[in-house]
Amino acid sequence: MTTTTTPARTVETTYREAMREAIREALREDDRVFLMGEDVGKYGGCFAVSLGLLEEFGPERVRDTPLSESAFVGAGIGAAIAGMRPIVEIMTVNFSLLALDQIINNAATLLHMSGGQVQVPLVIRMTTGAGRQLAAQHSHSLEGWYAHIPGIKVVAPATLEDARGMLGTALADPDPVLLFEHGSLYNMGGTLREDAGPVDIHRAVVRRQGRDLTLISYGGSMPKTLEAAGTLAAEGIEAEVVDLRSLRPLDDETITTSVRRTHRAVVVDEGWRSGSLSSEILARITEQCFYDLDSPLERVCSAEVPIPYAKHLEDAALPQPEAIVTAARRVVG
Amino acid sequence: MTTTTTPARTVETTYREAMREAIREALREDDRVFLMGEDVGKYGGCFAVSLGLLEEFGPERVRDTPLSESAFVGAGIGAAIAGMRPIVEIMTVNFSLLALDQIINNAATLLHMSGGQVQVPLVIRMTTGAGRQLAAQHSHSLEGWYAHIPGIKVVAPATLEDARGMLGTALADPDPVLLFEHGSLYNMGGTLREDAGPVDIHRAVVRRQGRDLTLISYGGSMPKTLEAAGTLAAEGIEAEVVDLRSLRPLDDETITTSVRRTHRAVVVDEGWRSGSLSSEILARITEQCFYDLDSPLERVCSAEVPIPYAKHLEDAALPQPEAIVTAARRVVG
Amino acid sequence: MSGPQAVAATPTRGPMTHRGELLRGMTAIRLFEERCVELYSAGLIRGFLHVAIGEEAVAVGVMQALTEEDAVVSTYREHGHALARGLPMDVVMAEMYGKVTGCSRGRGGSMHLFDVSRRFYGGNAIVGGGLPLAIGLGLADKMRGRTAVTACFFGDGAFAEGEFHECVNLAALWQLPVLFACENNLYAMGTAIARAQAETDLALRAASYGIASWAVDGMDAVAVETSARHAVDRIRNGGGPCFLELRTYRFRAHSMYDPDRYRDKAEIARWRERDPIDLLVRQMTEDGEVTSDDVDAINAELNTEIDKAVAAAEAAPLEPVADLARFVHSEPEGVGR
Amino acid sequence: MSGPQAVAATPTRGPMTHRGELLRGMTAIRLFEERCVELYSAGLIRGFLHVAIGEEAVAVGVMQALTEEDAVVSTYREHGHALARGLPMDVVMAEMYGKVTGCSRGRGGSMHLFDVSRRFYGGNAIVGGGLPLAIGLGLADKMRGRTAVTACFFGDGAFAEGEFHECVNLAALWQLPVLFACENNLYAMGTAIARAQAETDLALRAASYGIASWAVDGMDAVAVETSARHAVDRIRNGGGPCFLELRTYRFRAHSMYDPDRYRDKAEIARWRERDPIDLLVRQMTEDGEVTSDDVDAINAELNTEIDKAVAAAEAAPLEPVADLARFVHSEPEGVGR
Ligand SMILES: Cc1ncc(C[n+]2csc(CCOP(=O)(O)OP(=O)(O)O)c2C)c(N)n1
Ligand SMILES: Cc1ncc(C[n+]2csc(CCOP(=O)(O)OP(=O)(O)O)c2C)c(N)n1
Ligand SMILES: [Mg+2]
Ligand SMILES: [Mg+2]
Repeated sequence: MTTTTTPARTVETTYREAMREAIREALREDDRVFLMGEDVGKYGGCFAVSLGLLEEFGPERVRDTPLSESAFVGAGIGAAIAGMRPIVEIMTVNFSLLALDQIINNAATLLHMSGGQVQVPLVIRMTTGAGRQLAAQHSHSLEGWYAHIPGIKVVAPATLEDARGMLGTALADPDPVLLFEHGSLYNMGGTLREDAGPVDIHRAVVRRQGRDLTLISYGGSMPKTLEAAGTLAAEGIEAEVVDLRSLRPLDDETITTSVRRTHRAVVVDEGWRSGSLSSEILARITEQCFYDLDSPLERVCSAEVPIPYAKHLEDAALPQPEAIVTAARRVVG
Repeated sequence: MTTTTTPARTVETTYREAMREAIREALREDDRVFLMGEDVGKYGGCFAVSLGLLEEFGPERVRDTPLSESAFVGAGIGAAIAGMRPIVEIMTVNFSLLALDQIINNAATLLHMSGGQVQVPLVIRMTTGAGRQLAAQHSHSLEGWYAHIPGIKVVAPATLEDARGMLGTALADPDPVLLFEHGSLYNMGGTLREDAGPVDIHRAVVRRQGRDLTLISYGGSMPKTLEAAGTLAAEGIEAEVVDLRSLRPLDDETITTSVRRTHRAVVVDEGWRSGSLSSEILARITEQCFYDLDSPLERVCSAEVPIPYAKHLEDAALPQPEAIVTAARRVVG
Repeated sequence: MSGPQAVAATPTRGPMTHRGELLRGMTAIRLFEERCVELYSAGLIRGFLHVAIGEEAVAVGVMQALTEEDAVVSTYREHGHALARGLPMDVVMAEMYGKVTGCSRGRGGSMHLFDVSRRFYGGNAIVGGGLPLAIGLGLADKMRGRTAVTACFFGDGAFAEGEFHECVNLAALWQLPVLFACENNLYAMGTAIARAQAETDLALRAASYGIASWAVDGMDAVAVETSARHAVDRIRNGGGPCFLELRTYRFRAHSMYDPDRYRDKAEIARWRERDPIDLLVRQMTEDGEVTSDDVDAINAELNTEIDKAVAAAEAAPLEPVADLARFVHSEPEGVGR
Repeated sequence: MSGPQAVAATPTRGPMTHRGELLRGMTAIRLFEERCVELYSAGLIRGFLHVAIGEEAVAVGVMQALTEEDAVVSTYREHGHALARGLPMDVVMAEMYGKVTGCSRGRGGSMHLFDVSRRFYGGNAIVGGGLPLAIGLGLADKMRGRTAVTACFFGDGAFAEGEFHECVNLAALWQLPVLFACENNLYAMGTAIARAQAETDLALRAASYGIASWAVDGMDAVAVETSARHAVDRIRNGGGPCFLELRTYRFRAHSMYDPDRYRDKAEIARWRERDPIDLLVRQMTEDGEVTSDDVDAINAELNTEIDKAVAAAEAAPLEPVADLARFVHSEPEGVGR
């Protein structure tokens, strides 16, 4: 459904509002669903995503928590085990490190370790990414890092449609799903079908067709990647742009189908280069498309430094359209 | 020095004793050094590595801590900042998740974030790996995952010489170093030069020469990899075996030099396959040796499941010599 | 599974007094774990094995206060909790053997016994790791208007973990139906409590969160049951969480790997004089409630049950290797729950 | 940098009474932060900006008790702590501008002010993240036999983090020379303390770890100084860690992003009546210790200093992009320390 084109009534909205609508719908339609996290209620969410929901659904279902990441994430796991459908919001991925033990050793592990008995139908939402001069401790892009862990699914909406539609599907999943919202996308505006609803969370999608090379990205780097594709088109280089959407599992088929046609690929990932999601994608392409490749694969990632505050340094540390264009030119050669 | 061959008086020892000797030497030679962690003192270390050191150096310098991973790891960071040279032992990598915020947001970040002012000369030791039927929560192999983080160094001794020599060098480093000891190696016995001392912690080493393909591994998977190389040799396949030793930074030169000669490579990594260190190595080889490769790269990693208790299932989940041999045959094939 | 069932998995021979049930329950755990130790030494049980020999009164006493609707979250030292909760010996023993007939299909082993049908949410091998789960179970029960109570077992060592602080505060703040059952056996592996806790009066510390909190003699099954019932009633009636410090002692080493160098033999001997099983037998004998014949009969019957469980475990099949990746994610039809 | 220097970076005009120094120190912070707010609105300062307007008495009062050998660990709301510790306005302002002349070379910004030469170990943007560092600094000082004290600032919200529990226990257990300076401004972002803490008497809670602990009026600089000196003397003399609950209030929103929907305007107004600067001026005026002319002069002088700092920051160079990767690891010769 993410690529539907049938004409339909549309509304003007933003990524933030689309997320809020998704949460509101979930709270309305299933009384097992509740939203829990720091300042999701009275404050309205640190990025105003849940603004107004406390007033609409009350403090039981839009539940403010103390600063106790490990406890409230683990509480979400326990509540899910007991039949609820919690949406746990961790303000940002930076603070999720304090809850990582609960995510890896419980959420991701309980079902398998219990021989299939203990299901954890939990959704954990968090903001991720850099680009707003928040400095080293507030600029991590660790969604690709989380994608290393078996037992969880990891998704990253990059469009209004996905912001509106991924949460519902994640909540319907019987297992834990981590949903990463890039901070730079909240204000992204656009039109959305009025009847926009759940979308699949396992397929990658081609956002732009092209024959010369494949640009693979996701989440907050999609706008930059599409901008680069535009620039390349002006030079006569037709880049195909793949939006991964799901970081775990990865949709190998969509990736390899495109690369087998273009024979060239550049992966764009805001994570630090070494051991990033981009590494895994390069590895899979090499394993699966070795004989289809016409040139070395490339990646455009964040510099391997804690992200600095100063704008010029932060810009230099993050993937930028120019760097994507340059890498694309190299592989097309 | 790790590849020295000059004859010299040697002693019979084990990996465990070599680690202990390294710690003892550090405590003897530098009064800024102290060992801190759960049960490192009175208990003698959960794997008996520090047995006897409390008696020799006293409770101030062989310091037992409560079960407070975040606090004592962070305390090690603070003590390092204030001029000490702490060796913090986290019993196993599984529990390090509780201290991850301190490691990533402080240890790895303070120097850069402070514009070069705050140095953290800290060594964090932890046991890693599966293979002893300890089940999902006690069988993580996350050293490759840690290698994603800029600002720290990650090393994994696989030999007696490195067990004896890496710690001293790590302590001499002005920045944080994580040292991973695979639980299956502690009882590994052998001979060591009596005068064995510090070794470099930035170079990979060729442990076995070969011309047909390169097997790349490290830490607890080295014995399995060398065993596989032996089996292959019996079949007339000469595998070169590279021991990474340093997982961050990676020694690209040693890796690419070997692969450029053999034109084929298999990476063996106990980490879960997706987004593992093996992905990064495949990515780098593809980026740097694309035109030198004669066949697709392969990896032998852990199955993407929480590691189960039952022996037959655990064995099936982990890299085994047979799987390495099979993969090697395929790429040489 | 209230009353008898909660004490032991098999029907007991003839009517038994309640103290008799407690005795039987503790003996079942004792004999089961002593057998596990033998089987471990024989290499038939592997991995880590943590027995609670000496701490049986805690498991059996606390479990008396719980009903079927209640939930239990445990640690890696949980054979006793599991058996007292009513898990049959054979599925537990099969789990120790790593067989597919085990309560976790052999995937969990000694540290990860699960039985969702009994709301036994498992062994957790991360110290303190079960506490947040218990908070969540209690939160769900409260939000759904159920009267269930969640009992969370953890040790004195776990008290030092940040998660403990976060969870007690959350439970107290939200008035969750959670029983914090702290098994204070005075040691966290080799670390004596005084070398880990600035304030060793754990019940006092817990009270500072504004919750009902007290300590009880964890070697006296009757006293434990009385305290637990008091706490659980209070919680069930909306009194908010309670903290129970169960003062006990493990007679054996921390695990089969532990040479137990850190404890004074005399200290262990002193505590062995307070063996919870001997203690109860003495009390019951004085009151003419049990004879040595009865005791022998109980032991014999339980040993037979254990023999059966071992034989069944030996004979049981292994999970096919082909199923390794099952349950990383739920299967379409949905499993368990 | 004891006494005057600790209060403000530049020499003061003529001799001043100690209360005059406190007044000057608080005014410096107030005016500096008000300027930062303007500069932020003008887009010249970016990222997150958390001002402590209303909380100046805490920073200035506590810092009086510290000497050069002592260490300070702070939060993301640390401009006041930094200035009171003696960091010059110009290097702090340059940092806000992201210039290489900033105290963190522009890499840190508002939330990460560092000055190792003054043992100011920074702004930390992870709530509670500085506590373990403070424990370690104290541990090192104690192991080296130094008499230094480490003061760690953190908020009421941080009190709920597990790290707080772990760190206070560790400090108490090891009797470390650490002052836990808890800035209780009643809110953690939009969450009022009563909605986050089961027991809102934080000093009482901290006392349960067996350490000296008390609360003080955080709007009264003199009272804060007295309490801090008492605590620091006690710690320095081997009395072990102390916990100081500084009851204060932030007059402005949590950050420049915060619309402050969660606080009652009347509540804010009530607290503004207790403005620490006005309070001290009133006291001093009553005692004829200061005139409105003096106050005007102080403000004028400080504004000039701020103007200079801003001008310098504007004019200062940026770190060359080529140096982006510097300081990920130490440079051969070793930097700082
Ligand atoms: C987070 C964590 N740290 C360390 C360990 C290793 N470990 C296992 S049990 C244990 C001691 C726990 O003591 P306590 O909580 O008192 O429980 P007891 O074993 O005495 O029943 C330790 C340190 C662990 N499993 N998890
Ligand atoms: C671990 C962590 N969780 C959440 C946040 C987001 N956050 C920043 S400040 C803050 C409130 C902290 O309140 P408090 O400790 O009282 O300090 P105050 O801001 O009132 O000075 C929150 C939730 C964070 N920075 N770190
Ligand atoms: Mg214990
Ligand atoms: Mg506050």
